Amino acid sequence: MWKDKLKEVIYILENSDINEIEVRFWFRKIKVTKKPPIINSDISNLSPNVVTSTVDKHSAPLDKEDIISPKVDANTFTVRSPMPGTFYSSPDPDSDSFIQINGSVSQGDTMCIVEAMKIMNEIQCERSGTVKEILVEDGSPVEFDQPLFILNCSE
Amino acid sequence: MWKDKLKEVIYILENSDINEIEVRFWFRKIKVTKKPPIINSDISNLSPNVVTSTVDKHSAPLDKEDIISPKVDANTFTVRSPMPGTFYSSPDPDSDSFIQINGSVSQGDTMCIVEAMKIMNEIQCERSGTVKEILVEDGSPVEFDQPLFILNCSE
Amino acid sequence: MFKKILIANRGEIAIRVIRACKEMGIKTVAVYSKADQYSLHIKFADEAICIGEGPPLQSYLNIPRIIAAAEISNADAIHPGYGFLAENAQFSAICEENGFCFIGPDSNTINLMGDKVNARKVAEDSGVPIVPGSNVLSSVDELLEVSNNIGYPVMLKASGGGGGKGMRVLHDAKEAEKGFSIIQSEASKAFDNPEIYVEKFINNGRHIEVQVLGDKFGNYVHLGERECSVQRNNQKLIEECPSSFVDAELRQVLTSKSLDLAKKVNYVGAGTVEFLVDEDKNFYFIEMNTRIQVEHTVTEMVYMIDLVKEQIKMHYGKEMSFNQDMITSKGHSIECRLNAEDPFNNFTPSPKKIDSLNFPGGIGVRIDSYIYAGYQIPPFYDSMLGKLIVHSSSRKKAIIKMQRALQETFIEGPKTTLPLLEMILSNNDFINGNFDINFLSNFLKKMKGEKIESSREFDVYI
Amino acid sequence: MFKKILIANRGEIAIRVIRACKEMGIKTVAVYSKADQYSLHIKFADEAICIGEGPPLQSYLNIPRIIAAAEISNADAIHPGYGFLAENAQFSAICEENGFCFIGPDSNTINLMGDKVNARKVAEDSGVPIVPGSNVLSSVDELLEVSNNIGYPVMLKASGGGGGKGMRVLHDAKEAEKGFSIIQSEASKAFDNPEIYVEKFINNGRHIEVQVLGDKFGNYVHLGERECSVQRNNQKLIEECPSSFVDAELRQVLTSKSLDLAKKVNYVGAGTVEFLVDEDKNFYFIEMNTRIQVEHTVTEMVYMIDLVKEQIKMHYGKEMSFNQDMITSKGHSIECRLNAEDPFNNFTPSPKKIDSLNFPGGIGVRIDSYIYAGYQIPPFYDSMLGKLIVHSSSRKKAIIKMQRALQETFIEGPKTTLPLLEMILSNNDFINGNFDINFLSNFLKKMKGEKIESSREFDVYI
Repeated sequence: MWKDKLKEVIYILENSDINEIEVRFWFRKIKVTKKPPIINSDISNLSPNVVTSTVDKHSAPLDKEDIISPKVDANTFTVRSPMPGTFYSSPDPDSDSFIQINGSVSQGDTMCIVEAMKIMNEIQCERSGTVKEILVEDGSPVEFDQPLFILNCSE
Repeated sequence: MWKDKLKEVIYILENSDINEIEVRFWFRKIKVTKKPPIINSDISNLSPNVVTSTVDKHSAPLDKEDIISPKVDANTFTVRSPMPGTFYSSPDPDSDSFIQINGSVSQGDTMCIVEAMKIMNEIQCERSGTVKEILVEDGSPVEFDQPLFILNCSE
Repeated sequence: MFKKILIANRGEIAIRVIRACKEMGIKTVAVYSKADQYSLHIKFADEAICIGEGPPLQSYLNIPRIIAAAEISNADAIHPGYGFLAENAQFSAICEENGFCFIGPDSNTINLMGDKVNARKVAEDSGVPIVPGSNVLSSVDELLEVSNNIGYPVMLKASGGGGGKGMRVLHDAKEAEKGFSIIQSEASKAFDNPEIYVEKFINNGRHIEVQVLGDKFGNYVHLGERECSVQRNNQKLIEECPSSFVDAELRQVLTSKSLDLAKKVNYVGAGTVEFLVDEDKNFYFIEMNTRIQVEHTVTEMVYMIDLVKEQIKMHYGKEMSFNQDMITSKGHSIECRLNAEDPFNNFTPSPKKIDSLNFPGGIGVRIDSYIYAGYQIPPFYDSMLGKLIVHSSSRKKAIIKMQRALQETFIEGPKTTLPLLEMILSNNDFINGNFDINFLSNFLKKMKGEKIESSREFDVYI
Repeated sequence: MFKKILIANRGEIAIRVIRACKEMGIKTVAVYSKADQYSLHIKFADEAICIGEGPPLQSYLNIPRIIAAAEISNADAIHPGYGFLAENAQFSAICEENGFCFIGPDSNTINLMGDKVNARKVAEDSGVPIVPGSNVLSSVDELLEVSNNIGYPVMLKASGGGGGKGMRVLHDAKEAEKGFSIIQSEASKAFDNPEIYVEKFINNGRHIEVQVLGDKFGNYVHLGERECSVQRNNQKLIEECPSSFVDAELRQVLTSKSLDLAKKVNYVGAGTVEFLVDEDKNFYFIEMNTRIQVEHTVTEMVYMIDLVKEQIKMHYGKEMSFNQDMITSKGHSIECRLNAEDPFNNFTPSPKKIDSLNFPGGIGVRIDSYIYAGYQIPPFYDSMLGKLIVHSSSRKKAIIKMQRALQETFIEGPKTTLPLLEMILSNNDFINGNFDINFLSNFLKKMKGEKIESSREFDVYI
């Protein structure tokens, strides 16, 4: 989607007499710069600008979100950790995982455990759907808000 | 001229779904920002952006030039000091000034003296024309490249 | 030594602690809120764990999440910095219960010194003069009786109060009758503790505090005093070491009384005993801060001792490597706090983006900060952006150095205390050391009506 | 004291001098080229005068324009900094002729010490050991004869050379025959002085230099030595005070010989006597620098003396306020030079815009720089952007502090020496003090072929 925007901006730039266009959306910045022109007369001591055509990903505070979050569309839902702690996919090491890839889950089902301060916090499903991806390995530490699962909620 | 550009940019912004446009010319930057939108769902912790509509004059190294130089057009020529020193409008305190406002000067005429290291440097006219403005007072210090006179060279 | 310390804080103090740890070879864990994802303490720590949303209750004040972060990162100690949970007795206890060394006093000591009425008693028992006053008041009649005895004006205070909140000056019996129930209900609401007490109101003293250090073997040293009278609503703005008002005799008494108090509570780590000192050099205990303080830096410059490193060593259980005789001081140090608030508009916070920035440099200048050009100040936290600290051979030279350091400082974007600091540093009363705790409010009052010069623009920036 | 000093320089040293002046109550005049209109020295000085276009010959090396700027601003003294006109005897003379005090030695002293053959003679006359060699050579036969006597390899040098230029190592008579005319013609072209001489080539010594100060009353002190062996083509990169290689005995000899030399030429102000010291602690005079040096900062940190202020006082004609016995040193200091050049691509200059920037802070860290986020580095001048200086109680601790200071430093835009500095500061030979003047070139050779990790990205910046 942003690639289309970029093409559009490059087109506008190429058909104008200006040198650089920078467009900010809430989550992204597009900046396109032309080659420096042949400089005439008394602006000769202008230091040559860098010739770039970049898409700067770090323009809004939420950008990091883009990187952390796996690709999502309207039908998918990301389950995130509500606290930092240790992720367990099953109630104890000998049991099966709470959920399986492609298995279906209903609202209120326990999806995993996040252990924090020696307390086993059961993480319940907020939406019903099909498990598309499990993003964290059993036993690994998770941060607040870290994506754990991706559900497909289309029906 | 830049005001027209600005109006144009504001028009484009108002008729788009983007939030901010920044356009750089070689000497000037125009940046126009919309009010922050009503933020929905999980982007609520985005800190509210400042609502501005500014013309930033300090975008290119040559901007200071714009300020120092008095308004010039194709018919005018600015005589600048080739060195730092003290500006004298006449050969000695009792004499008349080398030139007068609205007086005509020819190429090679002495326009003033810039004293540096006890040497009286006669500043000669590079072009013929009419003296439109005298920008420096007798006896004042001048920097390198400081505008001294404005000539009208149209004929 | 500790292998890994989690820093339960943000901003400049988190970076301060990370610096000390790095230089001691200790690994560091930063915790951060989502609002702080572009903060430098994350970048400088060996590990960083996101613990919640921006509001402090969901992150830096959320004990379970901080403990969980310490668990998943295998930290062996937790440094609370100042503010947030630094003087929270429960947090200290929970850290210890969960097997993490709390780099601060145990919960008993925090409880003892954190409750103002308790602290008064401890001070009195240690032979430290306290402001004449009462224990917890049971009735308005008791207030009237005590006030009559010590003489108006008096100060009615919440026992659990702090930071300038929960206190009111009473000028006569009428005000006392009215004030009793108001402050009592304020105290319950603000500090969840309705206990209040009364003290003589000392109007024009100086705020002078003594830095102490204690280890687990009963060794104690002091590192002289700090002058912190330039403050507004108990928020310090400029601090110095030493105080130009304190002579050798007063210093001897203040420091030895402070050590008595530290010994009395078996204090471990870095602590500060705060005094109000009147014109005649009578001094009264105010409170003890059981943490590293913002202004610890000026003591470090003059005594050439890294207080955060010493604090970590003491809590690990090392014996102090020096005694009082080995400690020497040199010169004078001043700290100025750069806060993102508008000093000419009632100190309204200004959490804007830092558009451009220049910090001063050169010999004798120290910067403790966490901002950079391009940084967006989050709206959730303390407005302090950083501290400029200078050190020179005399107070006069330190003032001149601070003047030039302030001149070199440019912060564009937020309003800051910078122009106010410049005005104070060139004020004759300040320069002559002629001030008390009312200096700043008087200075601000006098300023009103006067035309304030707009703060400088840094037009070399693009 | 001087009322107003014009600083005939730019960059960090211009700011360094302005800082000293401000703290002494002296007004300052900055001069600048059009390429420097957004440089900080303009902003910090009381006045600023544009003197020409970017290229140095049209501005910072243009004597008439600098003198004119001093005239129109009514300065009473001119400080040349280092580089540009700092060791130009003619400039010193012209300043004095025009009634401006030149803050540096008189033209005679500069001439005497600036010409390498003259300086060798003065050193020899003062009893300072020199590298065995010749006076000015008149013929290739004389070169062959001297080289035979002192033994190959030998170094053929231009008498007017400096900064690593105009010198060549000769390994045998064949190379000597070929080299004579080449270096002679190089010398005429580069230094406008065809005089050349020959010295024994000392392959693996250390570069150690002694800081001296002299006043106009014949008082002299030294401020110990600096270790500057980490250099490339005679461009220093890392400097220390003191040298871990120099013991008390060697220090005693080096410093007293340096004072002998300073006295011999009646030296006034701040000067540096440079030595090459071999493995067996034999030492040889290289040259004397008659100016403040880039690396003066490490001496300042250890000796707690502001060298630029002292230099200004000495040239004004004040008598020195201390003697050798009053000077004490404390701890260890290291300086790292941040240059805008690509250390992994033959040190190609990289005069780009500073996109984002963070300098380190905290206790024991000093920054002497002139850049800021948004600054466009002009292509005309020296590539040094600034200096990180640390001070701690020992060399080991200073190294650890420098490591963490480098970790906190982020410069985006230009390529810089930062990643190379980090590699050296964690190199065992460097840490163990096991290096000589070939260290850096060997280090760079070894590095080639090894995969260089790309320099860090500072992704918190927007």
